[in-house]
Amino acid sequence: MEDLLAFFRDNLYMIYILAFAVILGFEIISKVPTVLHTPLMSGANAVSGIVIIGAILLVREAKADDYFTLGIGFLGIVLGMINVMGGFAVTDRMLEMFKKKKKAD
Amino acid sequence: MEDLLAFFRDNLYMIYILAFAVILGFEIISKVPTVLHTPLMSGANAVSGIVIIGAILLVREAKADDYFTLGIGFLGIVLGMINVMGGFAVTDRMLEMFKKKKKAD
Amino acid sequence: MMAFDTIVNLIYLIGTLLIVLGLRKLGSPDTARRGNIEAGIGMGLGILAALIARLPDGDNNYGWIVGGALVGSTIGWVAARKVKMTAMPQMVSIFNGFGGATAVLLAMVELKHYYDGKPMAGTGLVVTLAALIIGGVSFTGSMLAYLKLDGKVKDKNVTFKGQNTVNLVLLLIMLAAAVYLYMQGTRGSMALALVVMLLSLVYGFSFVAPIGGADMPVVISLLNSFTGLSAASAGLIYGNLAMIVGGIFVGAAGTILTVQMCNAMNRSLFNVILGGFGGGAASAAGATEGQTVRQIGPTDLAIQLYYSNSVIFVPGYGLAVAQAQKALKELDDLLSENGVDVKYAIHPVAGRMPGHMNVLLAEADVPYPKLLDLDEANAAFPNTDVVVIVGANDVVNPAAKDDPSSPIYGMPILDVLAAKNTVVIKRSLSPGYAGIPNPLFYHPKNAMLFGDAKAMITEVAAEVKNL
Amino acid sequence: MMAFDTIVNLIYLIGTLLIVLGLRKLGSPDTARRGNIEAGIGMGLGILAALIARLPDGDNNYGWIVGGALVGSTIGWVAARKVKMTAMPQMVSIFNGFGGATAVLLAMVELKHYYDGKPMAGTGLVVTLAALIIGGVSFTGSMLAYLKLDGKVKDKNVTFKGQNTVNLVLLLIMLAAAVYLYMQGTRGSMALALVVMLLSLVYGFSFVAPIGGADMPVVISLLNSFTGLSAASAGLIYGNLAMIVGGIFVGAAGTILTVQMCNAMNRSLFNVILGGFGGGAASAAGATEGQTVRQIGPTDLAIQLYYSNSVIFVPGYGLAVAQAQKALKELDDLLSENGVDVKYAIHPVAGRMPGHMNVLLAEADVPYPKLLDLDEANAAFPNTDVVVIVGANDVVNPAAKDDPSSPIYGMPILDVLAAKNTVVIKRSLSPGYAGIPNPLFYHPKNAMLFGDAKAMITEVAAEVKNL
Ligand SMILES: NC(=O)c1ccc[n+]([C@@H]2O[C@H](COP(=O)([O-])OP(=O)(O)OC[C@H]3O[C@@H](n4cnc5c(N)ncnc54)[C@H](OP(=O)(O)O)[C@@H]3O)[C@@H](O)[C@H]2O)c1
Ligand SMILES: NC(=O)c1ccc[n+]([C@@H]2O[C@H](COP(=O)([O-])OP(=O)(O)OC[C@H]3O[C@@H](n4cnc5c(N)ncnc54)[C@H](OP(=O)(O)O)[C@@H]3O)[C@@H](O)[C@H]2O)c1
Repeated sequence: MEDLLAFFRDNLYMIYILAFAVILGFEIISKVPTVLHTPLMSGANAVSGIVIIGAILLVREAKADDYFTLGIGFLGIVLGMINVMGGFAVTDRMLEMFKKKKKAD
Repeated sequence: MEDLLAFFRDNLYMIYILAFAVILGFEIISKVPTVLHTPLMSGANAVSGIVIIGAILLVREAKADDYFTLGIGFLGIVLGMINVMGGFAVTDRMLEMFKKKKKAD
Repeated sequence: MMAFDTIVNLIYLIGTLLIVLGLRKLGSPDTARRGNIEAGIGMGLGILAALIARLPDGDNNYGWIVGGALVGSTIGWVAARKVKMTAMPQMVSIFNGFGGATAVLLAMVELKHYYDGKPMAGTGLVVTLAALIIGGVSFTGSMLAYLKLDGKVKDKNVTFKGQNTVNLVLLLIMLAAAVYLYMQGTRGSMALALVVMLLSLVYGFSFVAPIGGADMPVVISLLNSFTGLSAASAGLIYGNLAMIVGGIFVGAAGTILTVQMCNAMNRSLFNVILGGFGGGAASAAGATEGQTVRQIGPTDLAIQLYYSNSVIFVPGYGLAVAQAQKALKELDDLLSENGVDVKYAIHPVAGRMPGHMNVLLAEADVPYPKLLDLDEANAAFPNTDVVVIVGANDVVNPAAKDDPSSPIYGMPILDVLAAKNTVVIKRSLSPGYAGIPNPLFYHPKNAMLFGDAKAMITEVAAEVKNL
Repeated sequence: MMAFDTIVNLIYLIGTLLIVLGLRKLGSPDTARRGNIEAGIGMGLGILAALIARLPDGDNNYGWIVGGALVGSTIGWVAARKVKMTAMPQMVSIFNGFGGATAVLLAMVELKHYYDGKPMAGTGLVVTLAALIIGGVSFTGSMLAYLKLDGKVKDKNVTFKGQNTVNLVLLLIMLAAAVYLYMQGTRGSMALALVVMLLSLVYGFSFVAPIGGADMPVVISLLNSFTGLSAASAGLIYGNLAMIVGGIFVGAAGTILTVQMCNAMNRSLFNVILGGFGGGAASAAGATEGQTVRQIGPTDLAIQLYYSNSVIFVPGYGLAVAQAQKALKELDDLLSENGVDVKYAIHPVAGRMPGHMNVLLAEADVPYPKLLDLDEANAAFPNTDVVVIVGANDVVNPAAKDDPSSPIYGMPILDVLAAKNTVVIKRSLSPGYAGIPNPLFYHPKNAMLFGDAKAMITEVAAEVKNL
């Protein structure tokens, strides 16, 4: 209990931010038309690749001879970057399809 | 410039919170049906009475013989409370009207 | 004791979130009422937290606080319960002005303490001055909006040529004075602060003066966002997150709501603020001179309605003014009993505030399924025998569709001429809110029944009973 | 240097806001593409900030980073460009799994450092373990989802009776192991961490195993929100606001998107996760035995279409499988040239991912105004001569309307029987995704054209050309 209160005390602003991020996430997605569900899913997927930032920081903080960290970090960067780059590119391709239709409108 | 940077440094979390509050405010109101504009305006008006909190803090922080602060603070509390209480009550009355219709639906 | 502070902060947090989520629910008809209550509870939690929070010093003075709160809540509650449904916007405007006034009072006290030697944090002076001037503008602006809405002040009494230029100059002077006061720092004085306050009060008044009386709902929404911003500024003085977040949130919400309202009238916020409408009216009015108008009496209208299969009423601002909603409902009942299919066509900006007609008709117990929105109504008109327009004007003006030179061109209207017959009940041929003539009145399909909406509807109902 | 830190933080802030606003724009057709680009720029800013931020120590190792980023972006880019439009969901699933895998890798390295003696903040261990297990579940879950979607793994190969109980037990074991590791604090070991990691990988797999292959889009969205949460947990390790906010935001967005997708299919998330559909199929199938089916040949259909005034095509999953969209467009062109009014009725959950049909038809250059949504289509059917259902089944199943015992009862359907005639093109009478029989096939108004959608459409088109 004390721990929990201490956590709230130390992270009050953070908690506001998190609460708002959650509400915003819900609010922005509700009421999206069905046809856009797939691109949205794909776009959200690309954003979840933000974990790449952690991999970058990990590698930067490592000593140049810490091959374990560097190796795993490298792999993390590769995978994370696939998620980010692939995610945005594939979303863009989907939306390109939708744009085509617009023009004909 | 230095000042501005210092401000950003000291208030980073606050800025996140403000940015999110603004986006949320915009997001929540856009796409509201026209018929609800008046109750929404009225509800938002009640919420803007949150300034009452400042008046309460002002009076609580005053010395018991600081009649200037107490007097003005008292007036502030009266006016602020009219805003809050009246705002929510009037909104509720408007919405009561809408509910009636629902039942007939 | 640390734990207690944390609990207070948690109460603030929960209060703030309830306010945000409550306003969110206010945006959808099913949850609106619950949303308002939740926001109210959130506000209550915020106030509770402010009452119990530990403060560095001060004598608490709970007596003053409870006294003020009791007086304020009583006045607010009674006013809100007593006010007539049609006078709601006025009420909201007054309430909003009081919120702004509170911010002004806070700012003035803080300034006094500052000049008396109490230190302020780096940004303290900026935010105090912001609370002062934004609150001031919101206060007098709201009061004038109330007076205009209530008809106590007529547009023509507070408008003059070149007003927009004068306003701009006033705004600049006010801002310059505030900046000067800021630059002075501790060397400033209450006298100067009073000048800044007065300037903001004057500007608030002059800002609203040129705006047409019927645009007041939009203006109130804008001033409401000002009050929110002044609350947020005041919150920065006290470092109080609930005030800051709540204030900013209302500021943003009020701004976008204002824009939405303008969109619903097919006008820009800029156009509204500069006083819009009215300019081209006189010249355009000439165009209809010499055209003839067909009149109809209450008895004839009663017969016509009685033998119709389907009737649609189009209520407008005049219905609200005449308080004719109950009479209309009675006529509806009489007709329905005799097998006439009666509906109501509700234009989104009919009347003087959004949802105005829905509220009035709900008050008169008209069942919801009888109300058609713009699209439904326009789909129904072609199969309708008689459309009766009761105190409406702009919302059925075909010029919005046909005449690109009309100031309301482009506004979606109720296309009543698609029906077999139309009848307009109003007192004269004079124009409505937008100040422009209405070709519908002169259309061969249309007949006019001149008179007060309530009187005429009551007469028609009496005649129907006699049939 | 302080100033530099602040600038880095501002870059993070702007990046985060761009991501939020970008995803917001993704929610509306007009702005979707721009939104995606903005979110991408936001992500780029976040990466930039991470690259230039001042760190307490470390050798930067930019070589490794740039190398990894180049390899990763190239693979991601090429894969995204090369993948077939119909295989997009698979691709997204793989990408998502990789994000989860990154979180797992980060967590394992941090744990190693921790057990090697590097101190962690109070909540550090909790969030590291959270990143580990959530990322692990997301990784293997996404991989299995990919395999199922791609048809590489069939549902029946990975399902067995009592699976849901086994899953629950597995989940509890995984959580218990994680809690135990946490309790151990510095006395824990990499060996134990590996066990926890393996358990999460196994659970991710077993979590997805019982879920029907066609529900994978929903599952991917859910797993995507897991990846977001694992990113947020990892962000807490580094105290990085962009990761935390972005991750939480995606977590919330993914969750609600999952729920929305379920709603569009008129099912609950719970029902989807427990493996839903399929149970009642066998028994219900008996009901249609002995009923007769009217068959039609390509030539007859060609004549029927040629002499119609209005035709509506209803594409479904079978159209996607047969890759018949181009052939259908050709048939459309031939008919339109001959004065037939051709439209397409798009059910929101036709196919296997939301917007599936829109994307396919857009690929075949079908102009947007020809696509009718559910309501428009149902309004148009009564005035339509022939409705041709191409590889669709559930979305036109009248049982959803008439038969309360049907598992899809309540799902809004395309009410094709309102049209004068219907023709269904599919290979057999076998059921669609929901595994239930379709009374439409036996309806007197309906005729069946058995065969592969592409082959049949091409034949019909050829016949039309010969007329
Ligand atoms: N709803 C909103 O949110 C909102 C907000 C701001 C502005 N507006 C604007 O307000 C207008 C609303 O259109 P509307 O058609 O409802 O009203 P309107 O165009 O303002 O016309 C109202 C008509 O009612 C008649 N009237 C007044 N008192 C009457 C009485 N006692 N009995 C019978 N008739 C009476 C008047 O004609 P007589 O004098 O000849 O009787 C007048 O022409 C639009 O231009 C809209 O843009 C609406
Ligand atoms: N869109 C989404 O987001 C989504 C996501 C998950 C689940 N779902 C579900 O998927 C279903 C979609 O309905 P639907 O009507 O599109 O599809 P469906 O009900 O799955 O039916 C598809 C039909 O296509 C036929 N088919 C398969 N291959 C074919 C070929 N080569 N040529 C011709 N026909 C072929 C099959 O019959 P034969 O074998 O006899 O040919 C099958 O009955 C709904 O139940 C929906 O809830 C949709």
